[in-house]
Amino acid sequence: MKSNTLTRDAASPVILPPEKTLLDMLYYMKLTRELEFRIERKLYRQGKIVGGVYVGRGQEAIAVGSCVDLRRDDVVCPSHRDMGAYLIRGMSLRTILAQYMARKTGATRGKDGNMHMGDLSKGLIAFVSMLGDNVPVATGIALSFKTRGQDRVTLCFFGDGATSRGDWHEGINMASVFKVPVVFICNNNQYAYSTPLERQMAVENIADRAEAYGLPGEIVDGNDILAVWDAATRAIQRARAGGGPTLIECKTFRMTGHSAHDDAGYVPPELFEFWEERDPISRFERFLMDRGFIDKSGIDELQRRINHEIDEAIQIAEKDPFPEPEDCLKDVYY
Amino acid sequence: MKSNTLTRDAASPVILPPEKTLLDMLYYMKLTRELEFRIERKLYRQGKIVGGVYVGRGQEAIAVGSCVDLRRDDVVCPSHRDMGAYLIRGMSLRTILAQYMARKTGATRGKDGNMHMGDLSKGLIAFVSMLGDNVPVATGIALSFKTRGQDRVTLCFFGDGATSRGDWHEGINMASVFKVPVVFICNNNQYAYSTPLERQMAVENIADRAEAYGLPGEIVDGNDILAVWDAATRAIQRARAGGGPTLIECKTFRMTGHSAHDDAGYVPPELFEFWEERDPISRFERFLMDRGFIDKSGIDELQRRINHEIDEAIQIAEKDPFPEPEDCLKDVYY
Amino acid sequence: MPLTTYVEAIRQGIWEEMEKDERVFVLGEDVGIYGGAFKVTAGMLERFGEWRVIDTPISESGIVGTAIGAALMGMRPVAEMQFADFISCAFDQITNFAAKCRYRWGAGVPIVVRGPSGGGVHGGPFHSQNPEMYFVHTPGLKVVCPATAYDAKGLIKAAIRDPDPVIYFEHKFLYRRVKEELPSDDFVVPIGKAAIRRNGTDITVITYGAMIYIALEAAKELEKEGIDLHVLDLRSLLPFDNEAVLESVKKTNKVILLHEDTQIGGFAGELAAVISEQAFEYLDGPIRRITAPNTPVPYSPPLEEFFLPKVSDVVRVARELYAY
Amino acid sequence: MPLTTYVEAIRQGIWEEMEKDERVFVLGEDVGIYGGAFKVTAGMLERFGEWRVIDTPISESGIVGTAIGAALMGMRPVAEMQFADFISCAFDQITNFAAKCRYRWGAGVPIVVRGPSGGGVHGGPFHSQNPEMYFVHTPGLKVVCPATAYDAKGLIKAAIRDPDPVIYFEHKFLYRRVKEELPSDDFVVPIGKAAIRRNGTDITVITYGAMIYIALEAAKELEKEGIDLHVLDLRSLLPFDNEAVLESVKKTNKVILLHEDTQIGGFAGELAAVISEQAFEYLDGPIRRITAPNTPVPYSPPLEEFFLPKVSDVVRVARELYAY
Ligand SMILES: Cc1ncc(C[n+]2csc(CCOP(=O)(O)OP(=O)(O)O)c2C)c(N)n1
Ligand SMILES: Cc1ncc(C[n+]2csc(CCOP(=O)(O)OP(=O)(O)O)c2C)c(N)n1
Ligand SMILES: [Mg+2]
Ligand SMILES: [Mg+2]
Repeated sequence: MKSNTLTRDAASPVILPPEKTLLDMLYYMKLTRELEFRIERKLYRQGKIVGGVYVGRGQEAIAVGSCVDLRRDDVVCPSHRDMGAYLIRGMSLRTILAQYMARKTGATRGKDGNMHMGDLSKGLIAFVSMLGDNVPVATGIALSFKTRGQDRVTLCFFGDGATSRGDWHEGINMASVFKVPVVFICNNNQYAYSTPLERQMAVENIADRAEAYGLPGEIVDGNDILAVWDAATRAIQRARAGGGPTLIECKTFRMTGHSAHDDAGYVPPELFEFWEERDPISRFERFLMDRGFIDKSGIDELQRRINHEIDEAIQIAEKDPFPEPEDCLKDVYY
Repeated sequence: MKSNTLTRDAASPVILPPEKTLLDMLYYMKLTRELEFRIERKLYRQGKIVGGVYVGRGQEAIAVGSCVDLRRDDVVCPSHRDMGAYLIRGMSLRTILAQYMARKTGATRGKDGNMHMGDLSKGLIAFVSMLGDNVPVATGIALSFKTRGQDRVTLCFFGDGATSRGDWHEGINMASVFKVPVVFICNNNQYAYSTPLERQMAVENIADRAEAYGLPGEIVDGNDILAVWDAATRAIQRARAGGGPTLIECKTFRMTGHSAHDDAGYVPPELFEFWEERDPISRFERFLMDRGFIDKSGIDELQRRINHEIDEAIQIAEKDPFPEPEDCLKDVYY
Repeated sequence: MPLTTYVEAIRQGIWEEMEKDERVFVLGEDVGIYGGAFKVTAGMLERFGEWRVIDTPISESGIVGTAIGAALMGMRPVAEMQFADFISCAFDQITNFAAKCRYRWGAGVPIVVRGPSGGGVHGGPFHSQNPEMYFVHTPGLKVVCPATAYDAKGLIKAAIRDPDPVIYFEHKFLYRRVKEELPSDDFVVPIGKAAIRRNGTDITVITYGAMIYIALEAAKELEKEGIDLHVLDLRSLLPFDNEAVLESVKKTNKVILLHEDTQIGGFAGELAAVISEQAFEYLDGPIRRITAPNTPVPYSPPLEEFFLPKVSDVVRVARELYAY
Repeated sequence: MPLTTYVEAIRQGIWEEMEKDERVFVLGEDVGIYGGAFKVTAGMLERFGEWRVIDTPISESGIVGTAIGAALMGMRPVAEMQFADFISCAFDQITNFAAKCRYRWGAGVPIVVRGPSGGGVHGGPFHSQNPEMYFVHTPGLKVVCPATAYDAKGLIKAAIRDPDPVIYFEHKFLYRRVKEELPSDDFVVPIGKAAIRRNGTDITVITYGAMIYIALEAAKELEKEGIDLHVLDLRSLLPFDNEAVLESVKKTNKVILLHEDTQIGGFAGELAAVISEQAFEYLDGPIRRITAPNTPVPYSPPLEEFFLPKVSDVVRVARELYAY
């Protein structure tokens, strides 16, 4: 490791989360996987999705592991591969599916598409396409917690590629100077679209950048939900206690193309094979079975439940109305 | 030191530059000092300067020490406290003074003011006010050297405050990824206008940021011209040899207000006293006298020569014409 | 009662809102201990403390992004750009994040981004810009350009209370040159309402910012020759007072559009389109523009004087139009 | 001869300039191995190598700044914005560094910044923008918006050869929908010259980009009722062909200004000002604008369809104007 930043490699968790949390983790990861599968491989191909589709297959542990223990009044700033965050924060399947199908009942009432969803009542901030823009915004959210003496935290998500943006730099630096309660979570899936990490930066780890800002940087196996949970839990506690921001790098891999129309021909196939073996969901299922938290039939049952929930939501969302044309003019201002 | 970046503290130079260079260094530092003195304390107060004035008093060793050995075809991107760079690159006193007095004979023919001077034939790039914008530009200059197989280098100057800008981040990162021949030189004078370093960043040194980009960071005493020269020389050689960029942090202090109308009341007076004792010019004069390169009368003689050159240039520049009003419309396009 | 300068009016406006509403805070470069490069925030650090008067790193985009985040959480941030020119560095956060939140997902972003704009002080290309049109062209934002101390105070208060992002351009040439007696009560100037600065019958001059003084001076000169100017100060550009524009044109039937900003893509174009579409039949002469030319703002006094619209320009064009 | 698509025309134009002039190189996100998100640079990496086809980090401002530096050293960089919307992140470098170098210190910055703009593909607020006016309002830049494959090729070549910074907006809706036979010789389309797309006598429609097809379709419909549209394609917005605009207005005496960009501060305003000042006496009716409304670009098909100017809008307004 090239740096002496304090907590660099996450310890394996000493304390496991309670059983309910463990099962929630499994549920939300599997729900994410299935939902995105339906969106990308079914609905998109059936022409029912409007616009582009970006999924986080293989990266489900990151959003789920870091968000599962948040409080209601915490705030999450997801990015485009963090479906789990929306689900955990309580955005309904129907709202999400309607969003992807550009319906009036979607999270943005048809105004914006796919993952660009937000809901202040659920502590969910809708990101903009401009990568990294959510970093100073998350800093501002956390600043408002600090100046009002609230012990809330905010989680801010982005990919490896976004860390090259100027806004990322400005936002992280300000968070560290102001020492505000924000946890920055990078999904380092080693590609930005077709561009591999070494063409984006001359350092090995995103966490190597933390030192430049005087905040702790930590590297975790992003495909190990317990490792993510552990690192996030400690960073969240630190933030809540006034200890300032943390940067957590989750090593992972994008198990798809950049978007539904990209076949990822530029990715060496071995990489997919290597990471397929480290799939966060099957790994976690094995762990839970080994420890006796669930058995094979329980997993099948869970999958059936998820399928059913999604089936139902799709049926409803498909019947949901499109917005009225004139809605175009609404809500530019208060 | 918080980091393990390779060459962190500049060694005292093993080889001294040749005598001519030593005397050039003294000349240009003293010329800078006197010229800025005249501009800030005489001409400005006489109402002859148009617009604002920013000087680099106490920081003369940085531009002079790093630029003195450049080749004709190298390129310099100065910032607002690097008068020495303009002088060494051969911009005439009259051109500079005419610039400050907004005359047609100034470096920008009255189009822009004060330090915003450029001359491609002298390898001088005019900076824009937006701090940090010259960093990606310097990267592009160096990129063009690399892609054409030229062994030229570019030097890029900025202050501690500018390193908080997004453009700084993007430019440094790209320089390191592309491994282009640029040397980034930060004058860390510990203030950005009224804002002390600890309000700008949560790290102690600007050089601490280098590691985040995978380039060497080096800290030198910016008030010791030989230390600056030594570090710059090594970094320039490295760059010319294809070794990529370097970040050099020159610790120094701004011995004035931010600009001519700022009394720097926010700076603890002890700081001025502390740094006055480390004045780069008197230190270097003592060194040269100790080593027998010059004596007191030689220094006095040099000062007289400088005064005379400036007197003459002022006389000419004061008689130089203002631009014609209609010149306003010229040169927007080719 | 004492006279209040334009710059002091802005300071008072922010101060009063901070006293009244603890969600209001200011952030920016050198706004704290230094009180701002132009002293708009002088004394606030001492009064409100370092978490309501926040000195930031040099990160315009970060400053605006931070303001957006705080605003989403219910705060009312007032972000300073040390010079309005540097708002270019925050362009993306303003136009893509702040401007579009409400439309996209119903989230209000009640931020104010303010800073000194305009020329006349030999600030050169990077300390004299009039960046208003970059933001006027961005639905979701509001843009105001006060010209008097009263409006400066009333509009900064309205901007702070506004539920949407407001870009507030204060003209640095007016900071200490313009003063007036201000009422002691808590007044606001509504965003989107123009003000008639001079009632006249012959020709309407529609303008804003420092240029209203050029128009008024020209009016004085023209009065001697019997040409009676009507001077409309827009005060807000987005939204602007469409009705007041049409009314004034319908009254005088001749119109001069005057602004300090460069010509191409300037606000005069928008006004010309509105007038030539909605008041076409009332026009008794061509719509005349008087603006800065299409160049950056030059530095040297003779160049800058050439660049800025002048009283003599208005007088000349008004005479031509009168004779038309 | 085979038909060349609009997107292929751009690719050919860049390719040919790279073959001919080794100072020309491209840089941007995913332009190398991937050949660009829309394949504008496909095959170039293989042909020209990694130092003339440079994959960059996600750093729009850095990309443009890098291009500026290389251009100052005599190179001819062509920088891609993956979507034109992201040019917001490079706004400062473009408007303050690139645009002002020549004016300030006589240094040319021959860069091209290009990217896909425009709606119609349900891209939503951040993949459908028409950011041209932010740059049209910046003296020192040139802005072009080709509508045909011929112009796409001719203008990208002109842009690359231009000694000043050129912002080149290609309309993504046209990429594969528009094709034509292209001459095999080395042609350029001069920046600043409009093209008459249809000669007509009753009403002039001045437009650019994808909207010329809307105008032409409307013309076909109106023909049936005996209304004869004259369609002028500006091609360049900065500089624009003032003369062609005036000529066409003087010929038809009635004018519709049509663009896909939102209304307030849009290019139609500039045109309205020019026409109502310089061709006032020729106008036989109000100047009518047909533009997108003042909102972000919405995502859902019914909303986006409402947003975009339609053939029926042109038909309706033309009828009204004809009857005026
Ligand atoms: C400022 C900006 N530039 C370019 C893009 C286009 N774009 C969308 S996603 C993407 C790659 C993002 O890579 P990374 O941040 O690593 O996230 P990942 O997709 O790998 O999760 C790019 C280039 C964008 N959205 N924003
Ligand atoms: C983007 C931007 N924001 C703000 C300013 C106003 N400004 C000019 S110099 C300065 C302080 C610069 O500090 P530093 O970079 O440390 O350089 P120093 O003046 O100390 O040499 C500021 C804030 C600017 N020029 N550009
Ligand atoms: Mg990635
Ligand atoms: Mg400094």
